[in-house]
Amino acid sequence: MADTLWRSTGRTRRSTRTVRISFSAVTVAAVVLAVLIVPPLAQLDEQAVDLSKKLLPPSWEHPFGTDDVGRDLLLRCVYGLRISLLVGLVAALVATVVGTLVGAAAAAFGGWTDRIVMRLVDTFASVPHLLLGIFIVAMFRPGVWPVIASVALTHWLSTARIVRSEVLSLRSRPFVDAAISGGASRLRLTARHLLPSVLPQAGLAAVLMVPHAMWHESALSFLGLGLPTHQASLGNLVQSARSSLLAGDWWPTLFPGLFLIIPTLAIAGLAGAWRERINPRRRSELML
Amino acid sequence: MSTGLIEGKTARRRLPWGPMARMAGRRALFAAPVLLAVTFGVFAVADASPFDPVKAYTGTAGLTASQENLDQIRANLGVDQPLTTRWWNWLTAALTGDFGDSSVMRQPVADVIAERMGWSVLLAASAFLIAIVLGTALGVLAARRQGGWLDRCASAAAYTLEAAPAFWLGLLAIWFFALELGVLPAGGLTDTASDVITPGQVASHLVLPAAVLGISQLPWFFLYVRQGVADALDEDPVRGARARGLSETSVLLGHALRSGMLPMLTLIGSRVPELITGALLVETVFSWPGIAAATVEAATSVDFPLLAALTVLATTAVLLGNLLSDLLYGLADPRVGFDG
Amino acid sequence: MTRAPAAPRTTARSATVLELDTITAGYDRLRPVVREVSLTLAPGEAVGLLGPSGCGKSTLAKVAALLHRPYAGRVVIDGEPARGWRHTAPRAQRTAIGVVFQQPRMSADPRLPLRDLIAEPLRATGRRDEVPARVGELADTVGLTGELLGRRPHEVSDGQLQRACLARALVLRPRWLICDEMTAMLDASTTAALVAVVEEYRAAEGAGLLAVGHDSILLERWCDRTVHWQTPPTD
Amino acid sequence: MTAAVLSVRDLSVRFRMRGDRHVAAVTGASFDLAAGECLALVGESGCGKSVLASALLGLLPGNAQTAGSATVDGLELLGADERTLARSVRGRRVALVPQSPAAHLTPVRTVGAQLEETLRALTATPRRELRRAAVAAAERAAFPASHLDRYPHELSGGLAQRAATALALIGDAPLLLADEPTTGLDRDLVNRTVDELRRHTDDGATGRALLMITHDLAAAERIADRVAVMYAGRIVEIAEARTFFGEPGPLHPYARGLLAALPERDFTPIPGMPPELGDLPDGCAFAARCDRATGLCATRPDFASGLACHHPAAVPGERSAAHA
Amino acid sequence: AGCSNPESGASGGQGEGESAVVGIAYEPESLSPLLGFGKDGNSKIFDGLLALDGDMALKPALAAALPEVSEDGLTYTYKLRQGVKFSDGKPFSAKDVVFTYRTILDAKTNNASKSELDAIKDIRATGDGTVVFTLKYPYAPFAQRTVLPIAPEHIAAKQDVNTGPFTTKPIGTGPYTLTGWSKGEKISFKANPSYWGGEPKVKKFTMAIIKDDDVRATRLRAGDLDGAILPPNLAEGFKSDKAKKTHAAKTYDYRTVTLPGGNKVAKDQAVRQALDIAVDRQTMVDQILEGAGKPAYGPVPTGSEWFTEGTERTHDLERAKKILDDAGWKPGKDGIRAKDGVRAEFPLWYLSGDRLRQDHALAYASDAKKAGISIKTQAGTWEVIQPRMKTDAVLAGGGAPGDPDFDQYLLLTSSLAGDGFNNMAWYDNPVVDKALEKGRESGKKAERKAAYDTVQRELVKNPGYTFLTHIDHLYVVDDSWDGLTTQIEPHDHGLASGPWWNVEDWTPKGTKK
Ligand SMILES: Nc1ncnc2c1ncn2[C@@H]1O[C@H](COP(=O)(O)OP(=O)(O)OP(=O)(O)O)[C@@H](O)[C@H]1O
Ligand SMILES: Nc1ncnc2c1ncn2[C@@H]1O[C@H](COP(=O)(O)OP(=O)(O)OP(=O)(O)O)[C@@H](O)[C@H]1O
Ligand SMILES: [Mg+2]
Ligand SMILES: [Mg+2]
Repeated sequence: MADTLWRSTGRTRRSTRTVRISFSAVTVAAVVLAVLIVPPLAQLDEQAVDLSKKLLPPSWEHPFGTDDVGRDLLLRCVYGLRISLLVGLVAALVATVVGTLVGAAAAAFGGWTDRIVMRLVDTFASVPHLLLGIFIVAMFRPGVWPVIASVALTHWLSTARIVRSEVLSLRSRPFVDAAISGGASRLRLTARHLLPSVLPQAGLAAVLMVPHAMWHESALSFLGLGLPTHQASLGNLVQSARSSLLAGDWWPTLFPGLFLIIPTLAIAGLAGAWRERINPRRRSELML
Repeated sequence: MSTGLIEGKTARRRLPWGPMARMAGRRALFAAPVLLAVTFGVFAVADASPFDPVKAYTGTAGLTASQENLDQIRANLGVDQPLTTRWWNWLTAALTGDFGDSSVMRQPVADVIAERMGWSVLLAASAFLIAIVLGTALGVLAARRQGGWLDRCASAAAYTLEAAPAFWLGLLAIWFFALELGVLPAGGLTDTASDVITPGQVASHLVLPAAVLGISQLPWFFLYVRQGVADALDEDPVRGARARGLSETSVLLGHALRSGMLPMLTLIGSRVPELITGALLVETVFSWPGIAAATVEAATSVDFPLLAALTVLATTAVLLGNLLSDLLYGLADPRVGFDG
Repeated sequence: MTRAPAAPRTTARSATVLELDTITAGYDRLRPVVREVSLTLAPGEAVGLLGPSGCGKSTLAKVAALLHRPYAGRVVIDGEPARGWRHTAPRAQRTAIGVVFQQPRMSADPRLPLRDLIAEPLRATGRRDEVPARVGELADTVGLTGELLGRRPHEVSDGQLQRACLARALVLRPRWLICDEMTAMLDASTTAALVAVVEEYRAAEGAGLLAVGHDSILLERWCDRTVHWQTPPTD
Repeated sequence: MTAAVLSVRDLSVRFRMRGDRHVAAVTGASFDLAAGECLALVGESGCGKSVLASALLGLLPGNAQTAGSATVDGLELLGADERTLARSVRGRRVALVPQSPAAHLTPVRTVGAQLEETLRALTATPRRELRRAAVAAAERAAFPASHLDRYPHELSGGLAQRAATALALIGDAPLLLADEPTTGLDRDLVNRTVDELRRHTDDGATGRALLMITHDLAAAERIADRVAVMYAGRIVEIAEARTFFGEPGPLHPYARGLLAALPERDFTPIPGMPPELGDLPDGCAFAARCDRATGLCATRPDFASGLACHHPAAVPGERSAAHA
Repeated sequence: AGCSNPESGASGGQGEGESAVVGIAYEPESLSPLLGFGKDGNSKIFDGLLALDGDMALKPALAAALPEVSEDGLTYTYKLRQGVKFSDGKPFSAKDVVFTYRTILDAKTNNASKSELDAIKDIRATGDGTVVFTLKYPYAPFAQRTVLPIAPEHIAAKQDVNTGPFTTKPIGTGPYTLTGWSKGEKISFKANPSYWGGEPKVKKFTMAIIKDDDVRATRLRAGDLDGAILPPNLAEGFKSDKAKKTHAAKTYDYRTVTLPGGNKVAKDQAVRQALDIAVDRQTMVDQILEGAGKPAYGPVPTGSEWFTEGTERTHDLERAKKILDDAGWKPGKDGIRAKDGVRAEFPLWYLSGDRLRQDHALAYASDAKKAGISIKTQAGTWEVIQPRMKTDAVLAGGGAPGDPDFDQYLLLTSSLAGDGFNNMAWYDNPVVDKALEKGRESGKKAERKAAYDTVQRELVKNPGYTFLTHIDHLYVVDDSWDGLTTQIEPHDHGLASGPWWNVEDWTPKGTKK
């Protein structure tokens, strides 16, 4: 059949797809490398203030320019990424895992278990996030872990609800009957058949949580309760660049902003590829 | 071919009012313990927090005030009593309709709420509407051409928006629309110099804050609709609908969106807390005289009566939002039912 | 008791029957689909159930498999009345009955390759070590060749999926087998092949069979006796 | 012979699989379907019948590739863009009764709603009349009107089948593809349904044709004009229904085996198993299972006079040419 | 208004310049003088017995003349202005004055600044036109305290002083009446037509409350505001705007680092002296304040009549190092000094969210590092900082104009160490204590000057605080009025601060209409 003229039916763009997966993977790898290796190796002081070098535009000496007290922005971005990624990833992970487990458990058991668990979730959700965050952070010394705790503890609720309702909808599918009759326990049913189906939903929540957590941290800082504002975190950097931007200096905003967004997009890209792999039908292509 | 006999039986399926009412009733019953728990929780957490109501009450004057003076004020405010007493007093008073006086606003809490609640609801509701409608529309369009330019731009923008603090968006919006274009007012409920509140003024002042708040809520709706619709488009029911010769619009809206919007419906309920958080920031940036902006102040100044009232409001909003989304969900997906 | 005995059971132990006793079941208490139906299945016996479409055969089959709680009546499995349904039924009772569902597309988890689909009950009951041998053996029996086993349900034809579903039903060596229109969408040759598979299994294990279907010729040829649904369909 | 409603030439479909392999689901299928004609397509499970139908509607999954041509009313279906397919082919020129009907209904909408929607899309029924028209359409396929407001998961297998048939009949398409339209139906309903399909084919003033994919040979015998037998992705025989089911019977050994497997006949399966479509032999694909196979069968027989076999059961020439 | 925004045409009916909208960062907790509102004068709605003029000199307001002070400094007698009416039409009289002071001093009143009136023993009205204050002890700056606004007894007395409606809807004798207070959004005023000083020319005056600096700057630029207070870096952006003028108000507002007596390193006199000269104050003024400020050498700004000439310190890193060397603080491997096993390091806290303090703290730490002292900056809210003030350094701010006693007493008296935010450094210097007491009690200007000179010289020898800068408050205002001036301002930006301290005296430029 070598001479047959084959037409493809699907709109596949395999080449760009591979390019994008590798782009995402390389970005993520580069970011991880940068935040893990550069700071300890460089041994530079990202806090070093030099008032005489205030707000210098990007140059060879300071590729990202300097901020309003003359600190090197490249260094601060790298250090900031380190802290922000820690906050973002850990908070997103914890929130997603907790949310998924609670939501799946509530739906898998159903009945009163479901009702009571979900009312507990409501109770938690009722206290405005920032408020809960404020209290959690206020009760401990300002630092990274209280911030992570406050973000994680307030953000698993959406995930829980989404997972729950998806599982509820899946619960009555005929293949669940088949699993039950095959001897699957509730746990096994949930873990093997229901959870994998909702993982893309939970995964999306997790990816969205990463940038959200990073900015939530800076919102807390803005209220005086997060990380100290002189400490380099991406949220802090973007936050404190606002007035420079109004004064017409773009670099203190641009670079931290890119540092915040590019890893997020890369993570989203990888998550998209992963979703495609685990989705039984999706074969079109990788999305962001 | 059809017989009159059959037609008699074809009365349309009615909405399942019974199960819906039962679910609403169950939720109402649950609301009381939830409210009790939440208010007590807030009292307890606020009490354990290092914030000092007296210091907040006295403001800068308190910084130089003598200890004796401060102690006197503490006693006057009644914040030297134990936590449970305060909560109990508040609760019993609240049940008789007396919500106490706000120490931050220096006004009865009922007045504070009466004056501000409406504006917050207006802002939040318009924003939510924007987020849901725009998010859904964009999500469907993006899912239709997965990997197309619209999809890529919108998705990248969504992740970027999720990373952009609401302060920032607000400031950018003010800068662009009020400063560069000069088309929309930069803040406040009415023009700063005007004392009367006219619907026209409110409408033009609402545009920016509602848009900013709406857009900051958009990514979740957009991405979940996009993912839901994209998944549904790959499944057999859509294949079936296509085979029947339905138009692309019907396939997208009537089938892919109908099956794919279920997570989005859930979001309606579960994004309410985020909406409140967002409203809090947006109200601050736009000097919007709503009630959300008072939340942080009430919290950091441990203004118990106001804090408790705000919590009750927030809880009610969350419970209602969740009830609404569960009802919609049950209606949209008959397999879920009204069990929660 | 997670494993069915390998040797055929003797009818001497009269307790070893699958009994449906005046079952009333359905989806609306006021208008049950199945009304007071009784049916007894002796070990090693093959019973065909014939009835018009929509009369409630599948519902009854689900009741018998402990997957649907009836409004009234009882199900007795091997002398033990069923006390729970679905997850609340003891695992031993659930797995004593193998079910081939009417619609293979709907009853297969879309994300499991056929190999895992067949192996799933073994894994769920903690008999992982048997997986390679048993899956290979069953796949051969039902006629699923190597490469197909690695495909997911949407990548195979409905008939191929139905074969996998039959293999799944047999994998735990159930004492009772319920086949709900197992051959409805299969061609004659495949039908004959799969019926042969079931018969071979029954001969080896002495299992009882409830075969639901419409094809009276087939059921009569296949089963020891056929039961005709008495009540007219509900609508 | 009237002008062909459907004309298929050298239609092939293959699926790209992991590791650069291909599954040749349909290979070189050619046949015509005249107006008013009903062709029954039979074959062992997995031989490519449903894929052939999907290809005609442009509903193949993304990893599929097609070759050859298929025209309906002079319109080329293969390679037509999505827009043409959606606007003027599906439902309007070619209608489909899908094989797993329950899976092809949108689970969150009632059957009635989906019927009405299809009516609105394909016919000029005014809004007020929709319900009545939906009831009528349901009635055609013996779908009880009282079940119109049910959701797909609340239907029995047979009801879902009837719903799918009702949906496919709405558009009055010149070509109707019915993929196992009788599964889950009792004998009365089977007869009623196939009669309805037949009537649908005969009624058309402009000429309609029916391609019925079925395993139910009794139903095929009841309505089919001709029978096509498919094996391992290829059409191996096309014969008049009369001679196929009666005397002298099918010519291809495979088709004979298929008939012999019927419960009312020998009830014995054809020995062996069909070859893997990803790895077809060069010669006749059936040779391994064929008791008449000789060394000649190592080369692929050409499809001529409605048959592709080196050793047919009878001389093909004795039968009238079966295909157009 | 000078609004360029077409939308704000709705201000309606007012001629050019007759309405003004200004953006401020602080919002009063309450508008009741009884709870502390306007205690430093310029409350717009109210008048005090006295008022401060542009040069911070006292002038009569509701009093007809400056008070008569008795020889022993214990009795102050005020003759009241006649014919003054509250804006509700009711006359003002001595009993309103007596009511106001007595209510403030009442224990049930939640007024946190009542200790400022600590000296009062009694107040009474003699006849309708005179009030007499008797003091417990001689208190030289007392007259300054009587700028606090007078509330109408006929309204305020009928209500709960802490929560009554008067706290949000006050009535006074001042140049403006309140037309609305939308908390968090704006406070609006209307000219009082029957004001005893004549009806103000600016008929409508609105203070928009915008806490965020960037938003305020943006709204000012958008034409939404006619004027606003801005931090130096944002005010800089309006330099080129011809239609706007930047007013820099001289202040007593200083930024200082406390060197707490409870910290082993910070209490060391050599360390203190070294830090005092190691800091580069001028660079801070130039870079952090964009030139809008002055180096600070003590609480009293250079240029004030109370400033002690010759106490200026110049930046001299070498000498700082030498002082440390001499005192035995030897540099270690990493450049950080140590003495007797004690490393020269301590934490420095600043109020989180306060940009100016953060930058001061960072610059201070970086200067200190050059001298071999490691200072670790940390941020927190006052709740976090306050319990640590005994041992940790804090970047503090303060400063009250008027009498030098006002902040020096609270800042330096050893007996006030650890009392709230008074004497945050736990400064303990008997010489200073004595001088402060003297300055507070003496009625003679020369004697007081000598006393405060002593204090300032002691601060050179033993600088328990490193004073860094005095900050100019910057206000950018549309150039459409005449008569804009600024007062010397305190640390807090009350409603009274800014060019609008005397908005009642503004006249629209070129009265066009
Ligand atoms: N989940 C459900 N909810 C409500 N009604 C249902 C549900 N499942 C089935 N039914 C209804 O119950 C009746 C019996 O269904 P059942 O599937 O048992 O029929 P059946 O005898 O198997 O028919 P068939 O031969 O067509 O498969 C039908 O009228 C069907 O519509
Ligand atoms: N998406 C796919 N990817 C790979 N192979 C596929 C895919 N879909 C179908 N096939 C293969 O193509 C062949 C033809 O499938 P098809 O569904 O047409 O069979 P069929 O003749 O309709 O069989 P049945 O009678 O069982 O429905 C089968 O062997 C199947 O495994
Ligand atoms: Mg059935
Ligand atoms: Mg098929």
